[in-house]
Amino acid sequence: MNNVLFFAHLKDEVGVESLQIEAKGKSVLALKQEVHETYGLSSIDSVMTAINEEFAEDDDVIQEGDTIAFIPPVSGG
Amino acid sequence: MNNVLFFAHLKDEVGVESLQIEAKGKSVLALKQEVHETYGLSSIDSVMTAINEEFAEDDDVIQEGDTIAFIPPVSGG
Amino acid sequence: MKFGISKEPINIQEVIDHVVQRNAGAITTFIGTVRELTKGKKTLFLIYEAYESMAIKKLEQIGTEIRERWQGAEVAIVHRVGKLDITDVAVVIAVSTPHRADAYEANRYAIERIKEIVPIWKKEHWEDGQEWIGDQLEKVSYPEGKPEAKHLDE
Amino acid sequence: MKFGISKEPINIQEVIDHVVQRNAGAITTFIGTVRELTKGKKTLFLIYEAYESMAIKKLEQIGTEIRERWQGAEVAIVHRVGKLDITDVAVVIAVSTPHRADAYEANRYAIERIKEIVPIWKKEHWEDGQEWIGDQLEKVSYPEGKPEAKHLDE
Repeated sequence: MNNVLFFAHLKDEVGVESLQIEAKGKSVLALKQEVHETYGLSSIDSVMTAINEEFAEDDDVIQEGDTIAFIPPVSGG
Repeated sequence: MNNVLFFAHLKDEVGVESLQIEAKGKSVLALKQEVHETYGLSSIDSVMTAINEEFAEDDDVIQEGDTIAFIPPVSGG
Repeated sequence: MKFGISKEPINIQEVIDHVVQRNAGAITTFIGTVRELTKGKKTLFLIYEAYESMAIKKLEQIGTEIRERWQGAEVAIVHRVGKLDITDVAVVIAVSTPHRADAYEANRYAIERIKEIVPIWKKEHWEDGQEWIGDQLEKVSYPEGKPEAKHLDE
Repeated sequence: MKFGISKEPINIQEVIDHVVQRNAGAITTFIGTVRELTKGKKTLFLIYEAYESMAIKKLEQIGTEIRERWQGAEVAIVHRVGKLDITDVAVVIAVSTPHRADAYEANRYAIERIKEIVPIWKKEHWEDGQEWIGDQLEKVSYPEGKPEAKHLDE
Protein backbone atom coordinates (compact mmCIF):
# COMPACT_ATOMS: atom_id res chain seq x y z
CA MET A 1 0.00 0.00 0.00
CA ASN A 2 1.00 3.60 -0.44
CA ASN A 3 0.34 6.65 1.67
CA VAL A 4 -0.78 9.53 -0.56
CA LEU A 5 -0.60 13.07 0.89
CA PHE A 6 -2.54 16.17 -0.14
CA PHE A 7 -1.75 19.78 0.69
CA ALA A 8 -3.26 23.25 0.40
CA HIS A 9 -6.19 23.42 -2.06
CA LEU A 10 -5.83 19.73 -2.94
CA LYS A 11 -6.40 18.82 0.70
CA ASP A 12 -9.51 21.00 0.73
CA GLU A 13 -10.84 19.38 -2.45
CA VAL A 14 -10.11 15.78 -1.51
CA GLY A 15 -11.32 16.48 2.02
CA VAL A 16 -8.56 14.54 3.79
CA GLU A 17 -4.84 14.98 4.39
CA SER A 18 -3.90 11.48 3.25
CA LEU A 19 -5.26 8.33 1.66
CA GLN A 20 -4.08 4.74 1.55
CA ILE A 21 -3.96 3.72 -2.12
CA GLU A 22 -2.52 0.64 -3.81
CA ALA A 23 -0.20 2.32 -6.32
CA LYS A 24 2.70 -0.15 -6.61
CA GLY A 25 3.88 -0.40 -10.23
CA LYS A 26 1.98 2.64 -11.42
CA SER A 27 3.68 5.68 -12.87
CA VAL A 28 3.39 8.99 -11.09
CA LEU A 29 1.35 10.31 -14.01
CA ALA A 30 -1.06 7.36 -13.89
CA LEU A 31 -1.66 7.86 -10.16
CA LYS A 32 -2.08 11.59 -10.68
CA GLN A 33 -4.76 11.02 -13.35
CA GLU A 34 -6.51 8.39 -11.25
CA VAL A 35 -6.70 10.69 -8.24
CA HIS A 36 -7.73 13.59 -10.45
CA GLU A 37 -10.69 11.65 -11.86
CA THR A 38 -11.72 9.92 -8.63
CA TYR A 39 -11.83 13.14 -6.60
CA GLY A 40 -12.78 15.58 -9.36
CA LEU A 41 -9.83 17.83 -8.66
CA SER A 42 -9.97 21.21 -10.36
CA SER A 43 -6.44 21.14 -11.71
CA ILE A 44 -3.43 18.89 -11.58
CA ASP A 45 -1.44 20.31 -14.48
CA SER A 46 0.72 22.47 -12.27
CA VAL A 47 0.91 19.99 -9.41
CA MET A 48 4.29 18.42 -8.71
CA THR A 49 4.74 15.05 -7.11
CA ALA A 50 7.15 13.87 -4.44
CA ILE A 51 8.08 10.26 -3.73
CA ASN A 52 9.49 9.82 -0.24
CA GLU A 53 10.06 13.59 0.11
CA GLU A 54 11.95 14.04 -3.16
CA PHE A 55 10.52 15.54 -6.34
CA ALA A 56 9.65 12.85 -8.86
CA GLU A 57 9.13 12.76 -12.63
CA ASP A 58 5.83 11.82 -14.23
CA ASP A 59 7.27 8.55 -15.52
CA ASP A 60 8.84 7.44 -12.24
CA VAL A 61 7.34 4.15 -11.06
CA ILE A 62 5.91 3.85 -7.57
CA GLN A 63 7.25 1.09 -5.31
CA GLU A 64 5.53 -0.73 -2.46
CA GLY A 65 5.54 1.45 0.64
CA ASP A 66 6.50 4.68 -1.12
CA THR A 67 4.94 7.82 0.31
CA ILE A 68 3.50 9.95 -2.47
CA ALA A 69 2.78 13.67 -2.01
CA PHE A 70 1.00 15.95 -4.44
CA ILE A 71 2.60 19.38 -4.24
CA PRO A 72 0.62 22.36 -5.57
CA PRO A 73 2.68 25.40 -6.63
CA VAL A 74 4.39 26.53 -3.46
CA SER A 75 3.93 29.97 -1.92
CA GLY A 76 6.20 30.16 1.09
CA GLY A 77 8.62 32.97 1.85
CA MET B 1 38.59 81.73 15.72
CA ASN B 2 37.90 78.32 14.24
CA ASN B 3 37.86 74.87 15.79
CA VAL B 4 39.78 72.44 13.58
CA LEU B 5 39.22 68.71 14.13
CA PHE B 6 41.50 65.78 13.26
CA PHE B 7 40.58 62.11 13.00
CA ALA B 8 42.22 58.71 12.59
CA HIS B 9 45.84 58.92 11.37
CA LEU B 10 45.69 62.74 11.17
CA LYS B 11 44.90 62.88 14.87
CA ASP B 12 47.86 60.60 15.58
CA GLU B 13 50.19 62.76 13.49
CA VAL B 14 49.04 66.13 14.81
CA GLY B 15 48.93 64.70 18.32
CA VAL B 16 45.66 66.35 19.34
CA GLU B 17 41.99 65.98 18.47
CA SER B 18 41.41 69.65 17.79
CA LEU B 19 43.14 73.00 17.44
CA GLN B 20 41.97 76.60 17.65
CA ILE B 21 43.13 78.29 14.45
CA GLU B 22 42.31 81.72 13.00
CA ALA B 23 41.10 80.70 9.55
CA LYS B 24 38.44 83.28 8.73
CA GLY B 25 38.63 84.31 5.07
CA LYS B 26 40.91 81.47 4.06
CA SER B 27 39.94 78.85 1.53
CA VAL B 28 39.68 75.22 2.59
CA LEU B 29 42.68 74.45 0.39
CA ALA B 30 44.79 77.20 1.97
CA LEU B 31 44.02 75.94 5.48
CA LYS B 32 44.74 72.39 4.43
CA GLN B 33 48.16 73.34 3.07
CA GLU B 34 48.94 75.45 6.14
CA VAL B 35 48.13 72.58 8.49
CA HIS B 36 49.99 70.14 6.27
CA GLU B 37 53.19 72.20 6.43
CA THR B 38 52.95 73.20 10.08
CA TYR B 39 52.42 69.65 11.34
CA GLY B 40 54.39 67.77 8.69
CA LEU B 41 51.43 65.54 7.78
CA SER B 42 52.29 62.56 5.58
CA SER B 43 49.48 63.08 3.11
CA ILE B 44 46.54 65.38 2.60
CA ASP B 45 45.76 64.63 -1.04
CA SER B 46 43.03 62.15 -0.22
CA VAL B 47 41.75 64.03 2.81
CA MET B 48 38.29 65.55 2.55
CA THR B 49 37.17 68.57 4.51
CA ALA B 50 33.92 69.30 6.31
CA ILE B 51 32.68 72.73 7.36
CA ASN B 52 30.08 72.53 10.12
CA GLU B 53 29.57 68.79 9.49
CA GLU B 54 28.99 69.07 5.73
CA PHE B 55 31.52 68.17 3.05
CA ALA B 56 33.17 71.28 1.59
CA GLU B 57 35.01 72.09 -1.64
CA ASP B 58 38.64 73.18 -1.73
CA ASP B 59 37.67 76.73 -2.77
CA ASP B 60 34.99 77.21 -0.12
CA VAL B 61 35.85 80.16 2.16
CA ILE B 62 35.90 79.69 5.91
CA GLN B 63 33.76 81.99 8.04
CA GLU B 64 34.28 83.14 11.63
CA GLY B 65 33.21 80.40 14.02
CA ASP B 66 33.05 77.59 11.43
CA THR B 67 34.08 74.18 12.66
CA ILE B 68 36.50 72.59 10.22
CA ALA B 69 37.12 68.84 10.15
CA PHE B 70 39.73 67.00 8.11
CA ILE B 71 38.27 63.67 7.03
CA PRO B 72 40.70 60.95 5.93
CA PRO B 73 39.26 58.25 3.63
CA VAL B 74 36.57 56.59 5.69
CA SER B 75 36.57 52.90 6.56
CA GLY B 76 33.39 52.22 8.47
CA GLY B 77 30.95 49.43 7.75
CA MET C 1 17.40 24.78 14.59
CA LYS C 2 19.51 25.78 11.61
CA PHE C 3 16.93 24.70 9.01
CA GLY C 4 13.49 24.43 10.43
CA ILE C 5 9.74 24.88 10.41
CA SER C 6 8.42 26.70 13.47
CA LYS C 7 4.94 26.86 14.95
CA GLU C 8 6.11 29.64 17.29
CA PRO C 9 7.30 33.18 16.44
CA ILE C 10 10.83 33.08 15.02
CA ASN C 11 13.65 34.51 17.13
CA ILE C 12 15.68 36.40 14.53
CA GLN C 13 18.82 36.65 16.67
CA GLU C 14 18.84 32.87 17.14
CA VAL C 15 18.81 32.33 13.37
CA ILE C 16 21.66 34.81 12.98
CA ASP C 17 23.65 33.07 15.74
CA HIS C 18 23.80 29.93 13.57
CA VAL C 19 25.85 31.68 10.87
CA VAL C 20 28.31 33.69 12.97
CA GLN C 21 31.84 32.64 12.01
CA ARG C 22 35.32 34.10 12.55
CA ASN C 23 35.93 34.49 8.85
CA ALA C 24 32.67 36.19 8.00
CA GLY C 25 32.77 39.93 7.49
CA ALA C 26 29.16 40.12 6.43
CA ILE C 27 25.87 38.63 7.52
CA THR C 28 22.69 39.37 5.60
CA THR C 29 19.23 38.46 6.74
CA PHE C 30 16.00 38.36 4.82
CA ILE C 31 12.87 38.64 6.93
CA GLY C 32 9.63 37.97 5.09
CA THR C 33 6.72 39.73 6.79
CA VAL C 34 2.98 39.65 6.23
CA ARG C 35 2.04 42.70 4.16
CA GLU C 36 -1.39 44.24 4.51
CA LEU C 37 -1.98 45.31 0.91
CA THR C 38 -1.38 43.21 -2.20
CA LYS C 39 -2.57 44.72 -5.47
CA GLY C 40 -4.91 46.98 -3.53
CA LYS C 41 -6.56 44.11 -1.67
CA LYS C 42 -6.47 44.10 2.12
CA THR C 43 -5.21 40.95 3.80
CA LEU C 44 -6.61 40.21 7.26
CA PHE C 45 -4.29 37.33 8.11
CA LEU C 46 -2.52 34.35 6.55
CA ILE C 47 -2.34 30.65 7.25
CA TYR C 48 0.93 28.93 6.33
CA GLU C 49 0.98 25.16 5.92
CA ALA C 50 4.02 22.98 5.25
CA TYR C 51 4.84 19.43 4.27
CA GLU C 52 7.16 19.66 7.21
CA SER C 53 9.54 16.73 6.80
CA MET C 54 10.12 17.47 3.11
CA ALA C 55 10.28 21.23 3.67
CA ILE C 56 13.14 20.81 6.13
CA LYS C 57 15.00 18.62 3.62
CA LYS C 58 14.52 21.23 0.92
CA LEU C 59 15.71 24.04 3.20
CA GLU C 60 18.80 21.97 3.95
CA GLN C 61 19.27 21.41 0.22
CA ILE C 62 19.21 25.17 -0.37
CA GLY C 63 21.88 25.52 2.31
CA THR C 64 24.02 22.94 0.53
CA GLU C 65 23.54 24.63 -2.84
CA ILE C 66 24.66 27.94 -1.33
CA ARG C 67 27.75 26.50 0.34
CA GLU C 68 28.72 24.97 -3.01
CA ARG C 69 28.23 28.19 -4.95
CA TRP C 70 29.60 30.76 -2.50
CA GLN C 71 32.84 29.79 -0.83
CA GLY C 72 32.88 30.13 2.93
CA ALA C 73 29.15 30.77 3.18
CA GLU C 74 27.07 29.64 6.13
CA VAL C 75 23.27 29.54 5.99
CA ALA C 76 20.33 29.17 8.38
CA ILE C 77 16.65 29.31 7.42
CA VAL C 78 13.53 29.07 9.58
CA HIS C 79 9.99 29.28 8.19
CA ARG C 80 6.92 29.83 10.32
CA VAL C 81 3.64 27.92 9.94
CA GLY C 82 0.16 28.56 11.34
CA LYS C 83 -1.82 31.79 11.56
CA LEU C 84 0.13 34.99 10.95
CA ASP C 85 -1.11 38.54 11.37
CA ILE C 86 0.01 41.65 9.50
CA THR C 87 3.73 42.41 10.14
CA ASP C 88 4.34 38.91 11.59
CA VAL C 89 7.53 37.22 10.44
CA ALA C 90 6.98 34.32 8.02
CA VAL C 91 10.58 33.45 7.20
CA VAL C 92 14.09 34.38 8.32
CA ILE C 93 17.12 33.63 6.14
CA ALA C 94 20.60 34.38 7.50
CA VAL C 95 23.72 34.06 5.35
CA SER C 96 27.30 34.85 6.34
CA THR C 97 30.23 35.13 3.94
CA PRO C 98 33.74 36.58 4.06
CA HIS C 99 32.76 39.49 1.75
CA ARG C 100 29.56 41.45 1.51
CA ALA C 101 28.62 41.07 -2.17
CA ASP C 102 28.32 37.32 -1.72
CA ALA C 103 26.18 37.70 1.39
CA TYR C 104 23.55 39.66 -0.55
CA GLU C 105 23.62 37.39 -3.61
CA ALA C 106 23.50 34.13 -1.67
CA ASN C 107 20.67 35.41 0.50
CA ARG C 108 18.65 36.46 -2.54
CA TYR C 109 19.27 33.03 -4.05
CA ALA C 110 17.84 31.41 -0.91
CA ILE C 111 14.51 33.26 -0.98
CA GLU C 112 14.06 32.65 -4.69
CA ARG C 113 14.73 28.93 -4.20
CA ILE C 114 12.30 28.78 -1.28
CA LYS C 115 9.63 30.09 -3.61
CA GLU C 116 10.49 27.36 -6.12
CA ILE C 117 11.09 24.12 -4.25
CA VAL C 118 10.07 24.23 -0.59
CA PRO C 119 6.64 22.69 0.03
CA ILE C 120 5.03 25.51 2.01
CA TRP C 121 1.76 27.18 1.09
CA LYS C 122 -0.07 30.26 2.25
CA LYS C 123 -3.79 30.84 2.39
CA GLU C 124 -4.74 34.49 2.27
CA HIS C 125 -7.77 35.64 4.21
CA TRP C 126 -9.50 38.82 3.07
CA GLU C 127 -12.72 40.42 4.26
CA ASP C 128 -14.60 38.82 1.38
CA GLY C 129 -13.00 35.40 1.20
CA GLN C 130 -9.93 33.23 1.31
CA GLU C 131 -7.69 31.44 -1.14
CA TRP C 132 -4.63 29.22 -1.29
CA ILE C 133 -1.95 31.17 -3.12
CA GLY C 134 0.14 29.54 -5.81
CA ASP C 135 2.47 32.34 -6.78
CA GLN C 136 4.31 30.39 -9.40
CA LEU C 137 1.15 29.07 -11.03
CA GLU C 138 1.31 31.16 -14.16
CA LYS C 139 4.90 32.28 -14.11
CA VAL C 140 6.94 29.12 -14.02
CA SER C 141 6.68 25.89 -15.93
CA TYR C 142 8.68 22.84 -15.07
CA PRO C 143 9.45 20.99 -18.31
CA GLU C 144 11.28 18.33 -16.34
CA GLY C 145 8.53 17.99 -13.78
CA LYS C 146 10.59 19.60 -11.05
CA PRO C 147 12.27 22.95 -10.52
CA GLU C 148 15.94 23.24 -11.36
CA ALA C 149 18.54 25.54 -9.88
CA LYS C 150 18.86 28.69 -11.91
CA HIS C 151 21.38 31.47 -11.80
CA LEU C 152 20.08 34.68 -10.32
CA ASP C 153 23.12 36.69 -11.23
CA GLU C 154 22.45 36.69 -14.94
CA MET D 1 17.87 55.29 17.81
CA LYS D 2 17.02 54.94 14.15
CA PHE D 3 20.31 56.40 12.91
CA GLY D 4 23.01 56.26 15.49
CA ILE D 5 26.52 55.67 16.74
CA SER D 6 26.73 53.24 19.65
CA LYS D 7 29.45 52.66 22.20
CA GLU D 8 27.63 49.51 23.37
CA PRO D 9 26.94 46.26 21.48
CA ILE D 10 24.15 46.77 18.94
CA ASN D 11 20.81 45.06 19.57
CA ILE D 12 19.90 43.80 16.10
CA GLN D 13 16.22 43.25 16.86
CA GLU D 14 15.91 46.88 18.04
CA VAL D 15 17.26 48.14 14.72
CA ILE D 16 14.84 45.88 12.85
CA ASP D 17 11.93 47.13 14.99
CA HIS D 18 12.45 50.64 13.58
CA VAL D 19 11.57 49.52 10.04
CA VAL D 20 8.59 47.23 10.68
CA GLN D 21 5.62 48.56 8.73
CA ARG D 22 2.23 47.17 7.70
CA ASN D 23 3.00 47.52 4.03
CA ALA D 24 6.41 45.92 4.06
CA GLY D 25 6.62 42.37 2.84
CA ALA D 26 10.40 42.25 3.12
CA ILE D 27 13.01 43.37 5.60
CA THR D 28 16.68 42.91 4.83
CA THR D 29 19.47 43.46 7.29
CA PHE D 30 23.18 43.80 6.72
CA ILE D 31 25.34 43.00 9.72
CA GLY D 32 29.00 43.89 9.34
CA THR D 33 31.16 41.72 11.59
CA VAL D 34 34.87 41.77 12.45
CA ARG D 35 36.61 39.18 10.29
CA GLU D 36 39.73 37.44 11.54
CA LEU D 37 41.62 37.07 8.26
CA THR D 38 42.12 39.78 5.62
CA LYS D 39 44.45 38.90 2.77
CA GLY D 40 46.01 36.20 4.92
CA LYS D 41 46.79 38.59 7.78
CA LYS D 42 45.34 37.85 11.21
CA THR D 43 43.43 40.65 12.92
CA LEU D 44 43.47 40.65 16.74
CA PHE D 45 40.90 43.39 17.24
CA LEU D 46 39.70 46.68 15.75
CA ILE D 47 39.14 50.17 17.05
CA TYR D 48 36.36 52.16 15.39
CA GLU D 49 36.32 55.93 15.74
CA ALA D 50 33.65 58.33 14.46
CA TYR D 51 33.12 62.03 13.97
CA GLU D 52 29.91 61.31 15.76
CA SER D 53 27.73 64.36 15.13
CA MET D 54 28.55 64.39 11.41
CA ALA D 55 28.32 60.60 11.11
CA ILE D 56 24.75 60.64 12.42
CA LYS D 57 23.84 63.36 9.91
CA LYS D 58 25.34 61.31 7.10
CA LEU D 59 23.52 58.14 8.17
CA GLU D 60 20.29 60.15 8.17
CA GLN D 61 21.17 61.45 4.71
CA ILE D 62 21.57 57.88 3.44
CA GLY D 63 18.12 57.11 4.87
CA THR D 64 16.68 60.08 2.99
CA GLU D 65 18.39 59.05 -0.24
CA ILE D 66 16.92 55.56 0.06
CA ARG D 67 13.40 56.75 0.78
CA GLU D 68 13.64 58.96 -2.32
CA ARG D 69 14.92 56.16 -4.56
CA TRP D 70 12.85 53.22 -3.32
CA GLN D 71 9.19 53.96 -2.77
CA GLY D 72 7.81 52.88 0.57
CA ALA D 73 11.24 52.05 2.01
CA GLU D 74 12.05 52.50 5.68
CA VAL D 75 15.65 52.49 6.93
CA ALA D 76 17.53 52.27 10.23
CA ILE D 77 21.31 52.18 10.66
CA VAL D 78 23.43 51.88 13.79
CA HIS D 79 27.25 51.82 13.75
CA ARG D 80 29.37 50.73 16.68
CA VAL D 81 32.49 52.55 17.90
CA GLY D 82 35.27 51.52 20.29
CA LYS D 83 37.15 48.25 20.58
CA LEU D 84 35.68 45.30 18.69
CA ASP D 85 36.81 41.69 18.82
CA ILE D 86 36.53 39.06 16.10
CA THR D 87 32.85 38.33 15.20
CA ASP D 88 31.64 41.48 16.99
CA VAL D 89 29.02 43.49 15.14
CA ALA D 90 30.29 46.78 13.67
CA VAL D 91 27.19 47.93 11.81
CA VAL D 92 23.55 46.95 11.39
CA ILE D 93 21.48 48.22 8.46
CA ALA D 94 17.78 47.35 8.30
CA VAL D 95 15.63 48.20 5.28
CA SER D 96 11.97 47.35 4.75
CA THR D 97 10.11 47.67 1.46
CA PRO D 98 6.85 46.35 0.01
CA HIS D 99 8.70 43.93 -2.32
CA ARG D 100 11.86 41.93 -1.78
CA ALA D 101 14.03 43.00 -4.73
CA ASP D 102 14.00 46.59 -3.45
CA ALA D 103 14.90 45.52 0.08
CA TYR D 104 18.11 43.88 -1.14
CA GLU D 105 19.06 46.71 -3.50
CA ALA D 106 18.37 49.51 -1.05
CA ASN D 107 20.27 47.73 1.70
CA ARG D 108 23.28 47.22 -0.57
CA TYR D 109 23.12 50.90 -1.48
CA ALA D 110 23.27 51.82 2.22
CA ILE D 111 26.46 49.90 2.99
CA GLU D 112 28.21 51.23 -0.12
CA ARG D 113 27.26 54.79 0.82
CA ILE D 114 28.48 54.27 4.39
CA LYS D 115 31.85 53.34 2.96
CA GLU D 116 31.84 56.55 0.90
CA ILE D 117 30.49 59.35 3.02
CA VAL D 118 30.15 58.49 6.71
CA PRO D 119 33.08 59.74 8.83
CA ILE D 120 33.96 56.52 10.64
CA TRP D 121 37.40 54.95 10.64
CA LYS D 122 38.81 51.64 11.75
CA LYS D 123 42.26 50.89 13.10
CA GLU D 124 43.33 47.30 12.62
CA HIS D 125 45.49 45.68 15.26
CA TRP D 126 47.62 42.72 14.21
CA GLU D 127 50.26 40.78 16.14
CA ASP D 128 53.00 42.85 14.51
CA GLY D 129 51.46 46.30 14.45
CA GLN D 130 48.46 48.51 13.86
CA GLU D 131 47.19 50.84 11.18
CA TRP D 132 44.31 53.16 10.37
CA ILE D 133 42.54 51.72 7.35
CA GLY D 134 41.50 53.93 4.46
CA ASP D 135 39.75 51.50 2.18
CA GLN D 136 38.98 54.00 -0.49
CA LEU D 137 42.46 55.50 -0.52
CA GLU D 138 43.54 54.10 -3.85
CA LYS D 139 40.22 53.13 -5.31
CA VAL D 140 38.16 56.29 -5.35
CA SER D 141 38.97 59.80 -6.43
CA TYR D 142 36.70 62.73 -5.79
CA PRO D 143 37.12 65.21 -8.64
CA GLU D 144 34.62 67.50 -6.98
CA GLY D 145 36.22 67.15 -3.57
CA LYS D 146 33.36 65.15 -2.13
CA PRO D 147 31.70 61.84 -2.89
CA GLU D 148 28.59 61.89 -5.03
CA ALA D 149 25.70 59.46 -5.02
CA LYS D 150 26.21 56.77 -7.60
CA HIS D 151 23.87 54.18 -8.95
CA LEU D 152 24.61 50.69 -7.74
CA ASP D 153 22.12 49.03 -10.02
CA GLU D 154 24.03 49.69 -13.20
